[in-house]
Amino acid sequence: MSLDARVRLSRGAIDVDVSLRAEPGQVIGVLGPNGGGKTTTVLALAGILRVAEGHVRVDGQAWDDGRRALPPEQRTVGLMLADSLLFPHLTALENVAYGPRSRGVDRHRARDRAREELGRVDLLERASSRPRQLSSGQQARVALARALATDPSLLLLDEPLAALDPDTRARTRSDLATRLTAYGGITVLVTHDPLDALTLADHLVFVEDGHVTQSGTPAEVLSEPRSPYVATVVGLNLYAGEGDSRGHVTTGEGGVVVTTSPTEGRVWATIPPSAVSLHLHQPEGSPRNTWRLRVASVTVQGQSARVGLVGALPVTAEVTLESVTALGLQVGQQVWAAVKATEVRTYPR
Amino acid sequence: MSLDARVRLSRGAIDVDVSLRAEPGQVIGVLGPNGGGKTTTVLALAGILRVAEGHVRVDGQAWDDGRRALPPEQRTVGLMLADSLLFPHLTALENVAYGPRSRGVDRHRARDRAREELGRVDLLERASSRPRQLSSGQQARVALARALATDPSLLLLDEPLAALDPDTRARTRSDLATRLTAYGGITVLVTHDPLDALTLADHLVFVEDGHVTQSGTPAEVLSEPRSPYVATVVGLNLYAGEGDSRGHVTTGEGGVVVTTSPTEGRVWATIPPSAVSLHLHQPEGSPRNTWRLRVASVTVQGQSARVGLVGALPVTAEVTLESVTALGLQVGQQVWAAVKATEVRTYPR
Amino acid sequence: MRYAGRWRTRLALGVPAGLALLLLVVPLAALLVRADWARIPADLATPTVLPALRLSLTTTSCTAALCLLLGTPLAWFLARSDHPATSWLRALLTVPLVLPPVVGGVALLMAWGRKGLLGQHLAPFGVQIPFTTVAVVLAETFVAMPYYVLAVEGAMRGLDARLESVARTLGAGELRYLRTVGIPLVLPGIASGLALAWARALGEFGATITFAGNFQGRTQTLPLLVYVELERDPQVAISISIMLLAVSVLVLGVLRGRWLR
Amino acid sequence: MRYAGRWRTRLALGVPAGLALLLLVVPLAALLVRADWARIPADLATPTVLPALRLSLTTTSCTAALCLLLGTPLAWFLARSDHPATSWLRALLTVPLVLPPVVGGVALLMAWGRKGLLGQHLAPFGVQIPFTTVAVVLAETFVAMPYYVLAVEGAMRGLDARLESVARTLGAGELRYLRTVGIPLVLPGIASGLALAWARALGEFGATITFAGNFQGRTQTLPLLVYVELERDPQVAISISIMLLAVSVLVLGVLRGRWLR
Amino acid sequence: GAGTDSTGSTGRQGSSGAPGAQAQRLEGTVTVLAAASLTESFDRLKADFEAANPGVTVETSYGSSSTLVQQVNNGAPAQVIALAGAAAAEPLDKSLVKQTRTFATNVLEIAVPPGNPAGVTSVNDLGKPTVKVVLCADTVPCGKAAQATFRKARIVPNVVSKEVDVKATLAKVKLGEADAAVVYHSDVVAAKDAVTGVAIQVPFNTRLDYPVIRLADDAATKAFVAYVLSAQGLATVQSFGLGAP
Ligand SMILES: Nc1ncnc2c1ncn2[C@@H]1O[C@H](COP(=O)(O)OP(=O)(O)OP(=O)(O)O)[C@@H](O)[C@H]1O
Ligand SMILES: Nc1ncnc2c1ncn2[C@@H]1O[C@H](COP(=O)(O)OP(=O)(O)OP(=O)(O)O)[C@@H](O)[C@H]1O
Ligand SMILES: [Mg+2]
Ligand SMILES: [Mg+2]
Repeated sequence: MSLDARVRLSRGAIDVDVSLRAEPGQVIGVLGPNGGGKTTTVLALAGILRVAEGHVRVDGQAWDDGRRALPPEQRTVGLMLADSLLFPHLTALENVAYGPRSRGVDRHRARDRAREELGRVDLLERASSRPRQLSSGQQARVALARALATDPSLLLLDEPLAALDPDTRARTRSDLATRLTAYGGITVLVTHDPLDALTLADHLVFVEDGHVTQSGTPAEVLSEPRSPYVATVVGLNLYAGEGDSRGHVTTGEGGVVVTTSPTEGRVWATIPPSAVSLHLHQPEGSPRNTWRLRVASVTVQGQSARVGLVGALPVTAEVTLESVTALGLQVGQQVWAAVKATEVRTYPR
Repeated sequence: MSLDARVRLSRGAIDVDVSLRAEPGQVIGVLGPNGGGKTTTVLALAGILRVAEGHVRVDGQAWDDGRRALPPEQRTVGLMLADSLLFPHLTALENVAYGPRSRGVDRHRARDRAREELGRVDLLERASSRPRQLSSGQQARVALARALATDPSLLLLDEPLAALDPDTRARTRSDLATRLTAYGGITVLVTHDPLDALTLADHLVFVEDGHVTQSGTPAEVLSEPRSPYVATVVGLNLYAGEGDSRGHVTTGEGGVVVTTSPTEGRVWATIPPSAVSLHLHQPEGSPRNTWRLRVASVTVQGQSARVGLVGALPVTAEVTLESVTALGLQVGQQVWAAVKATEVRTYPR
Repeated sequence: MRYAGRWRTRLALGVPAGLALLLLVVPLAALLVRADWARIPADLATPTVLPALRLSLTTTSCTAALCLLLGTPLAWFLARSDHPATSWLRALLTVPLVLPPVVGGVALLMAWGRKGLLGQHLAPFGVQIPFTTVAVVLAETFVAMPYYVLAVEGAMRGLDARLESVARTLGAGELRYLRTVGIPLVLPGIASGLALAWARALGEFGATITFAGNFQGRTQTLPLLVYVELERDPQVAISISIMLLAVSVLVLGVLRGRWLR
Repeated sequence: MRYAGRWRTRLALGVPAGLALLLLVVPLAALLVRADWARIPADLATPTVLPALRLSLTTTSCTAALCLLLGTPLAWFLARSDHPATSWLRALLTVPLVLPPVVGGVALLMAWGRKGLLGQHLAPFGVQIPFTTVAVVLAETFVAMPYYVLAVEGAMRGLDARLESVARTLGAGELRYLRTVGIPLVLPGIASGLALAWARALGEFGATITFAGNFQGRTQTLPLLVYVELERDPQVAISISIMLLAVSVLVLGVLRGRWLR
Repeated sequence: GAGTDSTGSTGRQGSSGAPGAQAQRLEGTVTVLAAASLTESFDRLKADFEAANPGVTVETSYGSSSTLVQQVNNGAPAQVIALAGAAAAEPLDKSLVKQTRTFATNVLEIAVPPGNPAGVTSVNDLGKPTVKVVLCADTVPCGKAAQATFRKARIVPNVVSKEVDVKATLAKVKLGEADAAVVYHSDVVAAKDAVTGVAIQVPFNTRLDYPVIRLADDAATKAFVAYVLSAQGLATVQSFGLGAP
């Protein structure tokens, strides 16, 4: 079972052109800003939308070649959308048993299977509730169970964990991880949660404005983001610039970043927020990057704080709460930011 | 404007009994497992459900006293549910302008206001789209703008950020923070994201199974969780036990935790996952807590890994990726976990 | 979720609703008030009444069944088509409502009669439709089915298309989706469509009399009997009408009360 | 989202749908085939036709307006009530469909006539309803409004109640919610209800001739003219019927095509 | 609506104030309800009468006799009612009736489709089982009369339907569904080429009287009824296939 798809179609304001490729057992994490075309891609894979051009091939079989398309019920696909879309007149159990029943499993075994799946999302005791009697998170869990109950060769999950509480989410995430490694199908997982993507996916695809802006393993993406959006997701400061042989990178806005690992030509440069130190006066000593910037925002996050800085370069710094207090950081204040040249990574654009 | 509410009603399988109290300008974060009664509480505050017993008083005015209840349109309340529930026949702009229009603002000013709100959620260019033409995240942003456009004295947000991508979420979160500090109303924010709760709320309320299990400032909750669920959310290992004067805490399952800050009687004990070190052989030296445990799960998360351990005590450890490789950690393996007694906090149950 | 309404709202909605009810209910009330109740039992004991009642109930049941079996698929096609011709087809379906019933009967004769468009091909096989109970059912179906189809189509258009998408990814073909999700979800629409169609069929007069004739026990339904009795003794006709009303209110009240909510 | 259906599915749904269409369309086709097309222009030039057409269009428009103004609130009350009596009230509303039209006319006379339940109180003020154009509208409303109310009620029951909740937290009272959200969302239901009611009113015959009489230019609508012409010259009656059909198909086709989708 | 009422009452007042009103110029509105089979004859009577009396408007409404009687009984504002058959007047509220006169008669006739496919030449042919006969219902005058005829002729026809009115009965013959129908002579005349008439011998036939009933006493109404009963009026009626009273 392998997936080879190129989805081209236009949808509302944007033209979507997304290629996906996966080997059996792989989990593809699809990320991207709202309205980028992630759901559109998923719907095309499921056969609910048809590709205008391109193709969807699973295991060599053409599900859609731009001219003829298999209807969804002839694709072995499992779908869970962000809206849980349970059948309102069926109980939770009947909802989950619907897939196996439709695929010819007898009533008894379908119900057993449904009970098993409901158990896995911890909802066995609500088996005979109707969707309207369930909370949103419970509904999402039933929808997930329903999508998993047909053992699809292509499992499409569109923000499956968004409505779950952290506890259930953690459990579902690890259960999902177990299930996904256990079965040979391919999973396409659309998510906004980097943690989901990083822990569940073998391969990440970033879709922005209908196009793939970056794809690769989580490690590749974490170390070398290639779009500002990806950088936000992985939590790095990212700059597009021109690098010279001395290790100077000049960004579009005129800022200069110095690195000890020079790359020449059009480059990306990254700085981890935790590598940024803040000072009230221009720091003396080793850091070769020092900029005078203005504090735009301070967000406390657990034991540390993220400080948004603007000026010649926009920089996000991550500092301890003590630093915030010690520096008396306030929005609008001028501070010096310093980064050691060894912390700056560059790679070709 | 102050809020004083006690919501008692029974809903499906559970009986809800939640008290909330807030002063002007406060943001109450409501957290809890799926199906706990958070949405139910919010609906009762909005006047969509009526309390069976108890009361809802805002600014001394009785919105509901268990007998007579003001209809929602006579409460100055803003509501955003997890389903965005936009009016499908109206454009995004008209959706947002609906509230001001209904409250008597003239068409022109209502639209200006709507444009302003749409701008804040970065959707001005989709102002004339209908909901079905928007992605789920875009819909959520419009719904948020709609709820904010009426300047309600009580703003009820039920998982407002769940459908947003991280970038938009971060921006919306900080925008929300700015807006919420700027206006004198009270906000009730239901969320599953601890980060949202910690960064936006002044006061956290945990609702489990219809009842408040803990409430307090974020700092209080972070340092002294009082239920297993709260501990999961704030990311601590939590044990209920009996403490003696020597600093020994005996947990229900028979495990013993040693602390340097003894509390006598029924106590809670917490251990930060990052304080747990793992060893292949019984460690010598200072740590006074050592347990032989079995690895139940390993989850990689960025540069670190969370290791779930079971045995005399269930423990979650957070270790670096290098440790995982060095120890060759695998599920099922036996390891020693060590925690310094200074890292264990205890406080009365 | 029900709200305490405000006075002004109650008035603004209640007054027109009350007027509507008045327009519909006052004539019925008048009929009941003016009826000679003492005579009703005797009037209903007339030997012609029972066969007509029986015939009315059988033929309208057949009509309802035909609507359900044939009309539901038609409604489905109409609901899911977005071809521009659909709205014309839909308009065409309302024609039997517009046609003066007698003309409708004539049209039916022209179609199914001995020399009719289709009837002339049936006659050689000894199949003769006019003047039979089948003709009554055909006439009733002709006037009643449009109500059913239009009501059900409306309900089907209201279905969330995404539910079908989900059902199909779960392996359900169109038929299975319809059977297990589509139809159960429009059951209220189907029930109200059936009620409309059944009631219309029960009251059907013009097309039946023209197409099927008026033969006791074979084609004389209650409305035909009412008409005939109107010539002879209007009081009897009114008594029978009141029974007709009672039957319909009873059947609809009981069935809908049971099936809906 | 439309799917390529499978052969078996097409057949299983297409055959009954086709049969339904056959039952409805063949009689109309027969009427058209058998009509004497050459004569139609001359038949329609009869001086009685134009006033009847005009009267039919005015009275049915009035009826449609009454349905809209009075029937919509009634439908709303029915839709949101979950009182057990509602299903009986709903059953009561279907009575005008069941009542043989002539009896309906008699009932209307008993209500609004000079000696009627209400009419006797109106008569002293010089208000006389029978035999006037108002009577035509009343008769048409009596038979047509139930269709409207039931169709719209069904559509209103399908509304997502949570949208009302949201609208109300935004400050909209029940009336404003209805005007700005409820009604716009059931517009398809309202349109199809109006189409049903209008078509039924256009074809109304029995109650009208009984309650309003058959006066040229005042109460003689097209179906009444058809009745009279059937006596005099059936061909003319059929020509007029065909015009009636054409008018209804045209009006419904154009209006629905414009308003729906 | 108000127009009918006010002019009608004016007419009534006029008559009570001036007994010898015929000589004067008549004014007012006369509302006439007539059986549907009288449509053409009363349209002509109306036109002629209005031409002779420019101040009078005659308003005619045609319907089935039973409908007309219901209307009058329930207080519909009518001044004259003309029915097909005296029996139809039975349910009429007698307190409303000012005067009843017979203005025309009718006799039964057999109607057969053009070409007479079943070869019906007399009443006796209706006794053949191969001939499909439609009749009016037993409660309707033409049905009652037909039954009487068969009794007198001692035949039992193959009746396939008993229609509620003459129109429905004739329609069956016109469309060829039935081989013969027993209707009135005037109906056969009115149907023109669509059917052929076969006379029924006098001994078996039954005569039907057409009453014109006056429900008001005003001058215009009296004048209209008098005109119907005048020689000119009767001639007009007879020109449409009805017989002399
Ligand atoms: N039915 C539709 N008609 C027209 N345009 C649409 C429709 N559905 C979506 N769009 C538009 O297509 C684009 C892609 O939408 P899509 O739902 O694929 O985004 P997404 O990546 O899933 O976003 P999100 O993260 O918010 O769910 C968006 O700009 C959206 O506004
Ligand atoms: N309409 C209803 N009828 C009956 N029971 C209901 C209904 N809605 C919710 N419930 C039940 O009431 C309980 C509380 O539901 P509620 O929606 O308040 O939970 P929640 O805390 O918002 O959960 P989540 O985080 O999943 O949104 C749940 O057990 C749910 O199953
Ligand atoms: Mg999406
Ligand atoms: Mg909830």
